[in-house]
Amino acid sequence: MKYREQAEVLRIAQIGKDIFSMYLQTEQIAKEALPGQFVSVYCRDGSRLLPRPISVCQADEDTAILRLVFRIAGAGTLELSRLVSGDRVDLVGPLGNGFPAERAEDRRVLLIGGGIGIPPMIQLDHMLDELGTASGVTAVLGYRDEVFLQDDFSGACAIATEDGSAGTKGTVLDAIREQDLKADVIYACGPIPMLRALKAYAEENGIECWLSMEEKMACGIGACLSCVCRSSEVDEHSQVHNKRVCTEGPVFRSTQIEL
Amino acid sequence: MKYREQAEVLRIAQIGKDIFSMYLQTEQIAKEALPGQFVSVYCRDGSRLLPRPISVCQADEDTAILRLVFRIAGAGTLELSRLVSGDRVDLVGPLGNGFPAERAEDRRVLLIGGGIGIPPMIQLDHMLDELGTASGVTAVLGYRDEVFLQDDFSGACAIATEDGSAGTKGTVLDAIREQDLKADVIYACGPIPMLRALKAYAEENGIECWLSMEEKMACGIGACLSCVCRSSEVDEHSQVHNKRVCTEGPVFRSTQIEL
Amino acid sequence: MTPNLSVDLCGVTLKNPVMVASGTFGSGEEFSQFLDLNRLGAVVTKGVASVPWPGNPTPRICETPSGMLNAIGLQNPGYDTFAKRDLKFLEQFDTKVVVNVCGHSMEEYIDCVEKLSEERRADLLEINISCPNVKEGGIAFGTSPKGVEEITAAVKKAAKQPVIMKLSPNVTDITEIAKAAEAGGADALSMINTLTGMKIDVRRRTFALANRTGGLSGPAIHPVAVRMVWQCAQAVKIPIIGMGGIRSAEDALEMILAGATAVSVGTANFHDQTTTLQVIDGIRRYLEENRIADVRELIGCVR
Amino acid sequence: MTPNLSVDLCGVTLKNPVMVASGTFGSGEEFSQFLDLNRLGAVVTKGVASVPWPGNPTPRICETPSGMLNAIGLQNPGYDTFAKRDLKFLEQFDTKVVVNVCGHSMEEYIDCVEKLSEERRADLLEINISCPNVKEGGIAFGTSPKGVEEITAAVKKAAKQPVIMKLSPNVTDITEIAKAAEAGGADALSMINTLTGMKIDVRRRTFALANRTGGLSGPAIHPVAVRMVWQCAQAVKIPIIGMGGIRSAEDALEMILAGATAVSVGTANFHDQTTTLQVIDGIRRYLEENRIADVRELIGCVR
Ligand SMILES: Cc1cc2nc3c(=O)[nH]c(=O)nc-3n(C[C@H](O)[C@H](O)[C@H](O)COP(=O)(O)OP(=O)(O)OC[C@H]3O[C@@H](n4cnc5c(N)ncnc54)[C@H](O)[C@@H]3O)c2cc1C
Ligand SMILES: Cc1cc2nc3c(=O)[nH]c(=O)nc-3n(C[C@H](O)[C@H](O)[C@H](O)COP(=O)(O)OP(=O)(O)OC[C@H]3O[C@@H](n4cnc5c(N)ncnc54)[C@H](O)[C@@H]3O)c2cc1C
Ligand SMILES: Cc1cc2nc3c(=O)[nH]c(=O)nc-3n(C[C@H](O)[C@H](O)[C@H](O)COP(=O)(O)O)c2cc1C
Ligand SMILES: Cc1cc2nc3c(=O)[nH]c(=O)nc-3n(C[C@H](O)[C@H](O)[C@H](O)COP(=O)(O)O)c2cc1C
Ligand code: FES
Ligand code: FES
Repeated sequence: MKYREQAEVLRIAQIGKDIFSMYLQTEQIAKEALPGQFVSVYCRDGSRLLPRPISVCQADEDTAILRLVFRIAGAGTLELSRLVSGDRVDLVGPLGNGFPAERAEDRRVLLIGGGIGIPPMIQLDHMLDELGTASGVTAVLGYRDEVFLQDDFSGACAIATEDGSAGTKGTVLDAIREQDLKADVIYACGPIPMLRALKAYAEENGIECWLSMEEKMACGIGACLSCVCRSSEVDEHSQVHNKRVCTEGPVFRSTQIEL
Repeated sequence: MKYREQAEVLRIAQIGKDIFSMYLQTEQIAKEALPGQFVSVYCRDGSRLLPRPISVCQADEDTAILRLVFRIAGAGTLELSRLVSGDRVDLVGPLGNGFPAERAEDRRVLLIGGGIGIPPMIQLDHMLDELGTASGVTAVLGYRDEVFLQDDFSGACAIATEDGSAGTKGTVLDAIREQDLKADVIYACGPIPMLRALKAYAEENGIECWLSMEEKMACGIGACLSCVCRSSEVDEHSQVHNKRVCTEGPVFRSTQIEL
Repeated sequence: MTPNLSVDLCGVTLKNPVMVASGTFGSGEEFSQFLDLNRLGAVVTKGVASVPWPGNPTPRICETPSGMLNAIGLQNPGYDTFAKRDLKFLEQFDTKVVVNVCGHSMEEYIDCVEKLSEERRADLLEINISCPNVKEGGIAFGTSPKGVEEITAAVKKAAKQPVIMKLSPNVTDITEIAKAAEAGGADALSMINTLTGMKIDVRRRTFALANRTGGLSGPAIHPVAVRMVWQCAQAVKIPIIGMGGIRSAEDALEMILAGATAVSVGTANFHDQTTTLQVIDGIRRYLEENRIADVRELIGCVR
Repeated sequence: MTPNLSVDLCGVTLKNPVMVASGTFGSGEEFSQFLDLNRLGAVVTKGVASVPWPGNPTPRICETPSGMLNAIGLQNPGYDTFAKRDLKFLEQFDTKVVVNVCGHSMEEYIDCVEKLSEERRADLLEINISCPNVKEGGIAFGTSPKGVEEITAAVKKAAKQPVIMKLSPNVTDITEIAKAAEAGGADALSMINTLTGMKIDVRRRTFALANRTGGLSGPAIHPVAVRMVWQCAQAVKIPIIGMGGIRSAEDALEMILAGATAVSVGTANFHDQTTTLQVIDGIRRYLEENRIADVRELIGCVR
């Protein structure tokens, strides 16, 4: 089910340069949100109509508390960063498909997050940790410079920074190679160049790979066809080579899509 | 001088149905604001660009605290009503000419306010009270039903209500007639029908009459020619029969304008 | 006294004058999780062509002040899937169905309209002649009176259902276009489609949309839409469906007072999925508060 | 390295590309209390005619989502007062002066332009052919290519200063109009004037503006303006002054990247009197951050 709710801001804190972590009291959304799903966050300013899609970072089934982590990218996220405890914010969610956690069973897993693509990997990490069915889970986190959120993962993380200020100097793939990390399945979220490199890496090495995509959204629920990405095969819903990121995605098997 | 300032909301309270009283800490505006002048209040919501002109209700020369009293008339004043202490609000002012208090010297004065036209009469009342040069000042306040702000005047007020729930049943003119109030000079602010009736009454009875006008404003400072009213003579600035309410007004001698 | 909200649109009775704008509501399925489609005057479907269209590359949309640009490029699954899946889905609801039709050429429009003529689940047809991707030397059918009259007449000949022509606002004189559609036999007009606009991404120094230009919609364009509805209401006798930036009952009432028989809510659905219901409830409240027995008394009453 | 901000507009050097839009800034006096006019690329004055005009009845304006409608009706004090008072006032500033000219008829335009031709304080003339109140059977000069070419040629003959033609966006194909102005000899184009719109006061069931229709301006129309500037930049060789909804350096840069040599800030002046200065500072910052030595490198670089 998808819900439209007015969630209350419980607390909000800056956790990095332009990066904010916000806890929201929802009614149903956090009870049902799966790792890799997202919510549409609406601005209060009347000149900004479209939703801001933000990934679920953590969602507590019992308390219905939702955690979002976001970077100030423009006027809308700037507005969100100025919310204070007690404010209310319109949300629609949970949206999209989420990562298929069941594919981790008995397999070596890499959770790969790049920059503001890291937040959704946290809920997946926690879920895999609870399930305990994977044969090893390693998070690989890529940053430009400043490291954030690595303590929110259940185990130690491999780190890569572009400027070399922490961990491997370079990309997440450099970290994977440097630490010789092996995987049977990869789950990843991050910027397009990272996803493109991972797709190539996974397909060359015969690794099953799940990528979370981004696209501009107007409806967020599958009605407007704004948010498509190119699919390898004709998509059943669209009858053309397009899949809706908000509905068939945001998570796709790397072989399903063209990047 | 006119100033653009970010004023801090000191306190805000509802004082009647849809009517709010707000105290703002200004830097210069309240130091220089005269009775009958107004300020342009800007909305924060990015979809509302134009200023909301609001009359100075009280202005403390020493503390630079400005009091505004406003009625929720639409989205902009609704937004203002939701401000809380500590919020900041963009103001430009003081604007317009204000009431010529010096015309009260040695004369019997009526201060006439109708509905949300009452707030500016308070500062004028206080000023005349301080000056002490008038030979008697009576405030006549007209309401639809609920009475507000009458305790803010320095003396007793004559009251008229449309529904008869307080004071004279009827208009301010009914109250003037009922109480047989005499005047040599009238200062008034309120809805157009009231101003029109007062203009006729004053001119018939040879009373000097100053009316505060309203018109939609875009610039508030005299540049855009949005806010004109019809003048009896060719206006010097416009070279036609138009006067700018924001600049030559909002206060006009009743004989200067057509209503 | 409960006021009457129902209106007649070319012989089809709508339970209220509030519909959705084509392309902003899919065929209703996605929105049915947020609102009861039975409450709508009509569902207007996303534009459909006789065969599937892939649409434009992404980014297809961007936000603008109180509005948005879109260049979806009329992606659609083609008539067959549309009929089997979307029209079938809509069958279960007690509302009217307006099928929006698009085409690259006269023949494609006619082909699709002919297919639809056997389709009893389509109550009305809305012909989108304001899409920028049609032949005829780059000028859309929708911007020359002659083109509009021709295509209207051709569609009318092929159609069994009443035909609504959807007009482009990107013209010097909308009344000429409206009169041409009326002359061609249109049963009603939908206006307005989007205003052509552009956004440039200053940081990347390129176009914000892959298609460069896109259609501007949302509250930003409401004043232009009201003006055009009002102008055309004075110029033609056929009913007008008003749209463009409607996001509240007040916005809808502006359209109705200007002369619209019905209204469509588009972009505002993206901001709040239940906008249509708020508009319907708000119109009812307005009628009650003003003691107006019938919404039809308001149509075109501001002249 | 301080980047160069100055641009050349028909042989007149502006210290930076930021001007104000006619009618939103008076002749600068009122705004001079809030900002230093010396910092502006140019002051563009409110439209002036040879004799005083009373303008329209009130209400003359209303607010709309991210914009406003105006129907001032070109109230102006007439040429003589304008020259004696407004041009005299502007003399003291180190900025360029663009005089915006309006008229009801060809003769009135020419009359005013002739008077101005002796006026050395007017650096450039901007001819407003997009105002709705002119003769010629109700169609403004500005919406037919033939009309535009004729009036441009006539004005050029009478003018001593470079002539900027100010175009209306209410046309099917703005490039045709731009080419007609170029063919008539225009030295530059200003675009866009306002989009015709209407607001209805639902409570009072009447028009919000006494004039019924008005011109839509402000951020709401920015995407339409950028599109038109971009289209015309591909279609003509003369410089373009871009305006319509500019409220930030980013908005101004969009115009410049789309092909504008200079920009004008209009409605945004009402929201913040110092918008022009913020735009100038923001453009400088953008150049510095992107290590661009000269703003002229940006003109039309998005194609
Ligand atoms: C499925 C999904 C999950 C996301 N999860 C997160 C997250 O957890 N944390 C986070 O910080 N960001 C996330 N993003 C990106 C986030 O949506 C954008 O940064 C945000 O919308 C920018 O809004 P703005 O108003 O600040 O920027 P502006 O650039 O001013 O936004 C203008 C418009 O563009 C849209 N837009 C801009 N950037 C993006 C983008 N990258 N993707 C989609 N739409 C965009 C905005 O929603 C808005 O409609 C996610 C995006 C998607 C699609
Ligand atoms: C000189 C002057 C002094 C005023 N003093 C006061 C005061 O002390 N207290 C008070 O409550 N009201 C006062 N008003 C009226 C006040 O400006 C309007 O009620 C307010 O602007 C409405 O804004 P809104 O967004 O709530 O309403 P909307 O109707 O949504 O406003 C839409 C637009 O119309 C303008 N507008 C609407 N009503 C008026 C109006 N009556 N006069 C001018 N512009 C209007 C708004 O400024 C805005 O631009 C004064 C008006 C003027 C001209
Ligand atoms: C994303 C999107 C897709 C659209 N697709 C169509 C379409 O397929 N056919 C059509 O006739 N109009 C289409 N339109 C135009 C709308 O139906 C409507 O005319 C326009 O958006 C103005 O209304 P609004 O401001 O309420 O959105 C589309 C608009 C948007 C925003
Ligand atoms: C109140 C007002 C008055 C205007 N008067 C004139 C005018 O006298 N002459 C003219 O050419 N344009 C006039 N315009 C149009 C502006 O110069 C400008 O082209 C238009 O408003 C778009 O720019 P903006 O969105 O930045 O305001 C006026 C606009 C407004 C809002
Ligand atoms: S955002 Fe509308 S279909 Fe995905
Ligand atoms: S509001 Fe602009 S002149 Fe008065």
